[in-house]
Amino acid sequence: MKIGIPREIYEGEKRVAIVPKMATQLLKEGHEVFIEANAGEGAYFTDIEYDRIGAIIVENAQLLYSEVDVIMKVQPPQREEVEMMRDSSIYIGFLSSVLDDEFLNLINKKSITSFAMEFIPRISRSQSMDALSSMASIAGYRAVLIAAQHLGKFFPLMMTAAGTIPPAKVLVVGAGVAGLQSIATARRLGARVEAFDTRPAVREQVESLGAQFIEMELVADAETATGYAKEMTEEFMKKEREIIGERAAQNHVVITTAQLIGKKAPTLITEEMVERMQEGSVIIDLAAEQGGNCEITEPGKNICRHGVTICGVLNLPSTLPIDASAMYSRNITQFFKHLYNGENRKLDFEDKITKSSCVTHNGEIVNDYVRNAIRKGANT
Amino acid sequence: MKIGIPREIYEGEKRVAIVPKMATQLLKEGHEVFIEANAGEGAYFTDIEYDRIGAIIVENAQLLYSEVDVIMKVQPPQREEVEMMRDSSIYIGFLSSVLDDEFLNLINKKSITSFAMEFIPRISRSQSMDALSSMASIAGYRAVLIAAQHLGKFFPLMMTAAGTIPPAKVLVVGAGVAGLQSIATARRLGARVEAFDTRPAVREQVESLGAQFIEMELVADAETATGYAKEMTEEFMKKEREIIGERAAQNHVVITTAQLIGKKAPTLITEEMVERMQEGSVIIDLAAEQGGNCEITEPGKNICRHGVTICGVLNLPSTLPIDASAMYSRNITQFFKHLYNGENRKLDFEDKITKSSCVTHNGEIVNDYVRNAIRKGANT
Amino acid sequence: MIEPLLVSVYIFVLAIFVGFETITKVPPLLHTPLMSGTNAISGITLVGALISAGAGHSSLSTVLGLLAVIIATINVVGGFMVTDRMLEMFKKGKKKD
Amino acid sequence: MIEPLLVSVYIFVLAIFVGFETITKVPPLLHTPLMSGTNAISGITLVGALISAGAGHSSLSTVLGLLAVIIATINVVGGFMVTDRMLEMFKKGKKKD
Amino acid sequence: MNIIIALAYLLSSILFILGLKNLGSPKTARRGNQLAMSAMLIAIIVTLTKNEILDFTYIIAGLIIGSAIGVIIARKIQMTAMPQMVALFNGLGGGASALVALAEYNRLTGEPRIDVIISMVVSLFIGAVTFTGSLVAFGKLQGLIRSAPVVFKAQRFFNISLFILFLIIGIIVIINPANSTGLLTILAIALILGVLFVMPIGGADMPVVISTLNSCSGLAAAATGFVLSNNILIICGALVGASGFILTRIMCKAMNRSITNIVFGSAGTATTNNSNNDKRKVVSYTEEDASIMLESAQTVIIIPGYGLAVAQAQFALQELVTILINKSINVRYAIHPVAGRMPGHMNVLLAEANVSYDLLFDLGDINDDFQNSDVVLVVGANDVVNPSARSDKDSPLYGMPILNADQARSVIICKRSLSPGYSGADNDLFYLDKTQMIFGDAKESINAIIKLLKA
Amino acid sequence: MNIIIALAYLLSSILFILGLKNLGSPKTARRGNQLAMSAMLIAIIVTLTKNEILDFTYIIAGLIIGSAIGVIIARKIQMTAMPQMVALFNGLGGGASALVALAEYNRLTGEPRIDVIISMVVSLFIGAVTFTGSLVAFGKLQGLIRSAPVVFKAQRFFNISLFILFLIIGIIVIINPANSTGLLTILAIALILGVLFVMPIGGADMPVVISTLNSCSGLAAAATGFVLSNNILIICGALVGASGFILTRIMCKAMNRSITNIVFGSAGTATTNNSNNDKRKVVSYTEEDASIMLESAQTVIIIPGYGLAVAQAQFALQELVTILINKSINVRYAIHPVAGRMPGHMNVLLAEANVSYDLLFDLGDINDDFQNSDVVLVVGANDVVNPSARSDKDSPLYGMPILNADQARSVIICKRSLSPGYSGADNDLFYLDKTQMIFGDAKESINAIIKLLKA
Ligand SMILES: NC(=O)c1ccc[n+]([C@@H]2O[C@H](COP(=O)([O-])OP(=O)(O)OC[C@H]3O[C@@H](n4cnc5c(N)ncnc54)[C@H](OP(=O)(O)O)[C@@H]3O)[C@@H](O)[C@H]2O)c1
Ligand SMILES: NC(=O)c1ccc[n+]([C@@H]2O[C@H](COP(=O)([O-])OP(=O)(O)OC[C@H]3O[C@@H](n4cnc5c(N)ncnc54)[C@H](OP(=O)(O)O)[C@@H]3O)[C@@H](O)[C@H]2O)c1
Ligand SMILES: NC(=O)c1ccc[n+]([C@@H]2O[C@H](COP(=O)([O-])OP(=O)(O)OC[C@H]3O[C@@H](n4cnc5c(N)ncnc54)[C@H](O)[C@@H]3O)[C@@H](O)[C@H]2O)c1
Ligand SMILES: NC(=O)c1ccc[n+]([C@@H]2O[C@H](COP(=O)([O-])OP(=O)(O)OC[C@H]3O[C@@H](n4cnc5c(N)ncnc54)[C@H](O)[C@@H]3O)[C@@H](O)[C@H]2O)c1
Repeated sequence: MKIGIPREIYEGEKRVAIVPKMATQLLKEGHEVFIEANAGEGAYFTDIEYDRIGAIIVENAQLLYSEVDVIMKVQPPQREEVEMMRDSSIYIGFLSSVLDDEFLNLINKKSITSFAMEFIPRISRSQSMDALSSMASIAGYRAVLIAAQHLGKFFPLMMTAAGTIPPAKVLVVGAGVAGLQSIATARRLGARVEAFDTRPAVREQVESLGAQFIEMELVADAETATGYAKEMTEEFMKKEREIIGERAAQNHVVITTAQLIGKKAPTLITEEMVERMQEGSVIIDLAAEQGGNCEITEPGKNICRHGVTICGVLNLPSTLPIDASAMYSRNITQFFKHLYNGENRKLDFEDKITKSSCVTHNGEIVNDYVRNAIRKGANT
Repeated sequence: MKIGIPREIYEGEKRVAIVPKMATQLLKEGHEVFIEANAGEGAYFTDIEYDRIGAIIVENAQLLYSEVDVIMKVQPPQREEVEMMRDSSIYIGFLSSVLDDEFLNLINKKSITSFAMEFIPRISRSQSMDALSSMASIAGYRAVLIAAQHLGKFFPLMMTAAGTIPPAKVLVVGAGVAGLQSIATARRLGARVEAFDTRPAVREQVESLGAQFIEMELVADAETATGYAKEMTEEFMKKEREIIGERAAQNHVVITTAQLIGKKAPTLITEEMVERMQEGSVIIDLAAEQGGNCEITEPGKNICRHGVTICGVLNLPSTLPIDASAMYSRNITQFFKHLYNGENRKLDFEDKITKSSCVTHNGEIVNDYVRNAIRKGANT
Repeated sequence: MIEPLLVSVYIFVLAIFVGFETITKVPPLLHTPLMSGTNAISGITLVGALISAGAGHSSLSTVLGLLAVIIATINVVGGFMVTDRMLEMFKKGKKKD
Repeated sequence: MIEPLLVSVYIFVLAIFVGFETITKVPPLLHTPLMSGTNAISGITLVGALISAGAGHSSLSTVLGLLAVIIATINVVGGFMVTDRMLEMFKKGKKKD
Repeated sequence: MNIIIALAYLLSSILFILGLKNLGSPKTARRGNQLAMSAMLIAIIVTLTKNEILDFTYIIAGLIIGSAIGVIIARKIQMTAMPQMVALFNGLGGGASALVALAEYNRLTGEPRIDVIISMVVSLFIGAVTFTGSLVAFGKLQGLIRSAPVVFKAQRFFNISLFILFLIIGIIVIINPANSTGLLTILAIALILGVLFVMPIGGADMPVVISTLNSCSGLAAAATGFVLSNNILIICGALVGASGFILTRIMCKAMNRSITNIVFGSAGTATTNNSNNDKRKVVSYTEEDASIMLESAQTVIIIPGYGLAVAQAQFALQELVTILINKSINVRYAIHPVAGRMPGHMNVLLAEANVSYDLLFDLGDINDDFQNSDVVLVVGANDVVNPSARSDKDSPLYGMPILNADQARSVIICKRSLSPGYSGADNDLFYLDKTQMIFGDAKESINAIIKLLKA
Repeated sequence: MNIIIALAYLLSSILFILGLKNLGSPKTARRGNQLAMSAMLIAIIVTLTKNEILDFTYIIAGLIIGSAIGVIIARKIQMTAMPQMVALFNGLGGGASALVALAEYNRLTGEPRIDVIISMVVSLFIGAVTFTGSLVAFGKLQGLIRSAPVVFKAQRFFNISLFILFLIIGIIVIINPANSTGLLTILAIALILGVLFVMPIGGADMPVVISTLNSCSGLAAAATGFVLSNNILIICGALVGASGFILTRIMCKAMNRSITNIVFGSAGTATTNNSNNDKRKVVSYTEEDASIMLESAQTVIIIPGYGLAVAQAQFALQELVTILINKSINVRYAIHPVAGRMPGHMNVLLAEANVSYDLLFDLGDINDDFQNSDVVLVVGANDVVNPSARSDKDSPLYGMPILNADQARSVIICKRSLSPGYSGADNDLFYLDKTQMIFGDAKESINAIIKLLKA
């Protein structure tokens, strides 16, 4: 097939959907790869490199979109991008954040077959396609570096002739993929780390990384069948905030990663809790995109309140463009190979991965989850 | 004695010479501590804290200077600051960068007894006063964080479902205090580290931190009696640049710390060498203050040339203000205690530390090194 | 006439001690060879059989002795050889190169 | 009349083996107590002295035997007691609480 | 002359002791066996020169016939049939002792010394029990007899009764040595007891039984020594008896069972149907086996998993690796992309333990090397080595690439139990013949292996 | 009756063996000694009931006098005087053997058996050598004789000549047992040889000498056993002879010297002035001592230094700490502010080994606790524990705060040599009496200690 990689136009996005190494793989499988000029620039992949391995450099997006069968992207397509797509072409990339009625109508009108990376189910054999995990992992790593940059203290313990500097204390709330990576990175840097999560299974994982798990009565069925966290009762949340507030005042860095799939992130840190924290402390809110776990987070901004720096970080993976592109492009390549692996490169809707991840096909919404959500939206 | 801590007016300086903990110590010894309002702000020490322990908050600098016997500062005093000092008062802090004829005349006119932290000799018993070491140590740590922030790659090796990400490779040139700390921090973060230095003794130290030492014919007497590096011959430098150039092209991050006491930093990286480095690489030039180890470093700026980011970092210790202040203030307190420890708090010029560190006393230059340098400067 | 017995008992007891002390920690892979080896050693009863067979008293004794010699010899010869084969294999596995 | 000697030799050899095998790894702190303890054990010669002293033959033998009994007894009694004292001290250091 | 014989016997005894000592350690075992061989040779030659021997015809014939059979069996036998061979030989040894006792009984003249008669009865009894017991063990191992425990009701009671009967008749014979019927009855009882003793024991426990019988045959030989007043028989017999006892204990410990449990476990409890059925069998090995496996390997691949993190065994593991590398063994880590619970989990862990990156290989780079590696050491990993991911469409792991641990020559797995990993899927790898399971916390297991490798 | 005696002797022998075995391990040593005591008691009582004994007067008198003296000495003696006590007792044991030999010789009637006479000569000779040798050792240790080696020219030659003389006279006596002058000459030679044997050996090597003589006194007892055809003497004598030999070897190894080197080191080489002068002495201990020290401590403080980094011993060290903590020993790390070669060097290292921060204490926080700690373990540190920093104005370290390792009850130092640290200053700590130096790479030393603690 003809695969096209447009340059990402989303602001600040430095990743590219396919890096030269993966382009080579696709070419080997008999596909053609078209790439927009300078698409890899943000991640330091030059056109020369793509050219060398046999990809075709296309001067501008218009030309690219009109040429190819499959579009692979990182950020969900913006309206103008969808408009450039050919009828009945295929889109693969992140998608969920733009999925509204209007958008769906638009792509269904063009009969575009679209796949959302977010909807790939979390089963064992799909792990190599799981871009949420790989990107979360980057976010977790980056979060600690940002925290270390903003904190006016050493992370590690230092016993020196100029006095003993105690280690920074880091609290990680939400020990999913990103949270665990934050724990690991902060521990690498020598910080004391404690962590909290609502899912009981996480305790052992947190401890396996050498961090302390914060005690609280956990909820047995805090996990959905797919491994994501469920929404908690307000009573539970109140108790949780109490405990977090108390712990946050003892720590220098708080990294929050709590997310609920498809929902606004739970508010775990109120302004009053921020006030109680030590001057010079830092909060990294990885849930900023979903509204933030901290009440006063301003997505995309670093603000300073009550002596505490609160970073509403957005799109962290893009700040590690080289490796983020490498990982994402491996995910998407594996995914694509899985989708169109048959003799005649036909989709198999019997397959769980294909079925769950496909959003529209032949002008229709084929994804149950999206259909339900849209219907619900229409009803209210 | 009456000790005064002015607010640092040097741009970007966030440290404070005495933190509350050390102020307490001085008070216990029977001194009075005066501190300018908001002096600790940059390092998150509030006036309230100082007040609580019994220090006296003084509204403005003018008032402070006129009140006290001893001025403790971080950055060397600017002209206006000297002018505010009382006659025959005492100055303790960094000094060497402002020591020119004019400045010396100025303070000698006022008969100010001045001590330079930089001139404290590096002997065993002075280690707790050694601010160069403690600040270098912070710079080394910070340098790695900055590198990690600018590098579009993970530092650690990651074997994940989205592919194996090889570890970042870090080259540290100059393994003094800052260099060793960089090695340690980069290793903590999981990078592969190699290092180079001209002093043979360093090899074992580099290896004791788990980094590789780069082979090159070393020079036996590369070290002065005080442990600093000597200047090398041009022939040696050529060979060194060759080797560093070759290694730099293999590494993702280069951190240079090579300094020669009292001289311009040696040029170790030329523009041609930068060109040969990989796109996306990062150079952190810790010698930027002394002109930089990299030819194209622009002190105080991050520039991007040939796909390589070159950070001419300045005053890194100030970016870790809390701990930097804590360490510096411990250094200066120990130093002060040493200087004025006798019954009648008199200076003992027999003592090696006092003798080496005192620049002016009773209206005269008492430091041999400075006197020689000034005389030489006058001659040429 | 009890003396010789007592001496034998002394020797027996001391030998038991030696036996207890010599074998202390044997890795499982050596269990079978060691068993086989000690089994061959216990074929020392062959010495007794030789004396019986060679005593030349009654013919019944001699026949019994002969039988004893045969099976004890099988035990000794076979036992040692088999042990050696096992240990040889073990050695080889160790130094293949 | 060589037999008893041979039996003694057997017993001697076996006991030597037992002696070799029992002491294998002794930490230096135990060297002195162990030496002292075995020294007391070697005071077993007291048994010989008793026989000599009690044989009641010539008076010279008896005197020699008496002397032997005295010094062997000192060896045995003193040796065991001193060893015990040493070991007791050692124990105490171990469990001071 | 007598002195020389006695001294030669003494020399032989010393060589036997040294041989036995050497047999106990892997490095010297072969030399030990050879020492024992020469000791035996000396003992035989000395015996032949003894003036007690009057007629050499039968002796020579016996020696030749016996040697021939022994050599043929030893040569022909397959390595896998070793255990039954040992059982067979052992039976013969016991039989020989019994026969010598009978022959000596037959030779008795006048009023025999009571100690001789006692020794004779003991020798006969133990020898005969060893004989039939070993033969049954042989039969079970060779597949001639049902390997499963054969038990009948009240067997324990019956055995004890028989044993008491033996004691009674024994006393009668000792009191009246001329009572040859008594002696033959004892023989019969012993033969039956030997069978009854081993029949109820399952095939898996046979090694312990053989070891016990081996110890017995040593005692029988010692008893024969008492009969003949022959020191070398006494010494060797005692040596074998004692060391066999120790070995039995060691083996029981290795199997995590007590000897009484094995011997009396099923006997007399015919109701319990000991479940030695053909279900999938897991063999639990010890750290000692693992250490020997690792030490004799040329290439070792280590697969760490989530359990490594839980046990925090990374430091111990790396220490082990260093030791192996110092023994010039080629050791590498194979890191599965999803081992652990977060991307790069293993990397964090191993970085903590300062493992050189050069030792880490990812799935793609190392998966073809498993088939050429001697040992794979799996530490707390499970799903990532589960072969069902390859073929079993119903497995939750189906389709996930796995590390081909099952292709290595042998596999050592350190985990606490047979419980499944994250996916909940059962793992066939555990049940392979070439797999050695070492149960227990990974850190403790690895530390134990380290200790053994350093010893 | 005889049977009972023989069996009692046998029991006593078994108890002696068990006692000896238990004496070899720290945990059971005391019980071992008690077992040996009861064995001795049994042996004595049995002997007294023997019908060989005709007259009890002297025996009772001897036992009472001997016991009284023994008890008094054992009670009064100071702990520090233990080595010379052992030497003294040992000499008495040897002397007793010699006396018994003389007494038995005196008792000889008719043509004695050759083996008895041989045994007698051996017993007399060894006993007498042990006697004077031990007394000289006692004298040296007690300070009655110059502790330094006393050597005269051609001493070795003289010793050998004397020994040959003994052999010749010995053969003469054996051939003609009636030659009592010969026997007395042998006695004289032996007494002289004992003196000559020990005189040339320096005080520091005395323990090895005593151990050797102890082994000899065992052999003398065994020889006495041959004289009296008494099995328990033979067994105990052989036990002591063999175990004494092994102990001597162990001690030589611990002192890193060979026995020949000690015995013949200075003898006959009167020219060399063996430098046992009063220079500062360093005692090199083994990892075994360290492990015992650590195990019996309640509080341990660990001081890491630059050598820890060089040896990369942080993982091993932390393993050791974990083991000690598991034995409920209070273990802390004392981190000197400038340990290593960069600020926080130790922190980086220990963080690598995942040492909990709670275990780390800086100088100010822990320096007062040293005086209350049982053991300080210094691993590759030097300058930071150098007491000269406190008082010696000429030391390059003067004025630097140091960790008060020297105030602890005992100090174990792991480093490779006596060479100085960064500052180049010599370290008095190494020469303290309470300091145990363990030379070698820190990682290897620590690993060895770990192995011992786990054993
Ligand atoms: N890497 C990721 O990003 C990620 C994220 C989420 C899920 N996963 C999933 O996690 C699994 C990872 O596979 P894996 O092989 O690493 O782990 P695993 O399949 O979960 O198996 C770990 C094994 O370690 C053993 N264990 C636990 N504690 C132990 C201890 N103290 N000592 C010894 N053994 C111990 C357990 O067995 P015992 O209880 O018998 O000891 C368990 O079977 C995969 O299924 C993967 O899909 C991975
Ligand atoms: N921390 C800092 O910022 C800094 C910076 C520069 C200088 N310094 C100076 O460095 C010194 C630090 O004191 P320190 O006690 O840590 O170190 P040190 O005084 O330099 O002593 C280290 C000792 O470690 C031993 N060693 C080396 N390799 C070893 C190995 N593989 N195994 C066992 N031992 C080994 C050496 O003795 P052997 O050779 O006998 O084994 C050496 O004496 C101070 O004098 C300090 O002033 C510190
Ligand atoms: N195929 C696989 O096996 C696979 C792949 C990836 C992830 N997973 C599993 O899925 C889980 C979720 O991963 P994720 O990172 O995508 O989750 P996420 O980003 O949706 O959420 C982050 C974390 O926040 C936690 N959280 C939610 N509400 C919270 C609250 N009120 N307080 C505290 N914490 C709260 C969640 O439990 C979760 O651990 C992971 O733990 C992982 O084990 C499995
Ligand atoms: N009292 C003490 O014991 C004490 C205290 C602090 C530092 N020191 C010693 O002093 C040394 C110097 O420390 P510093 O960090 O202040 O040094 P620095 O900042 O002056 O120089 C940094 C490093 O650059 C190196 N360098 C100089 N020219 C070079 C070249 N051409 N190429 C490569 N490297 C070059 C130097 O050797 C030095 O290691 C340290 O290594 C330390 O051991 C001793």
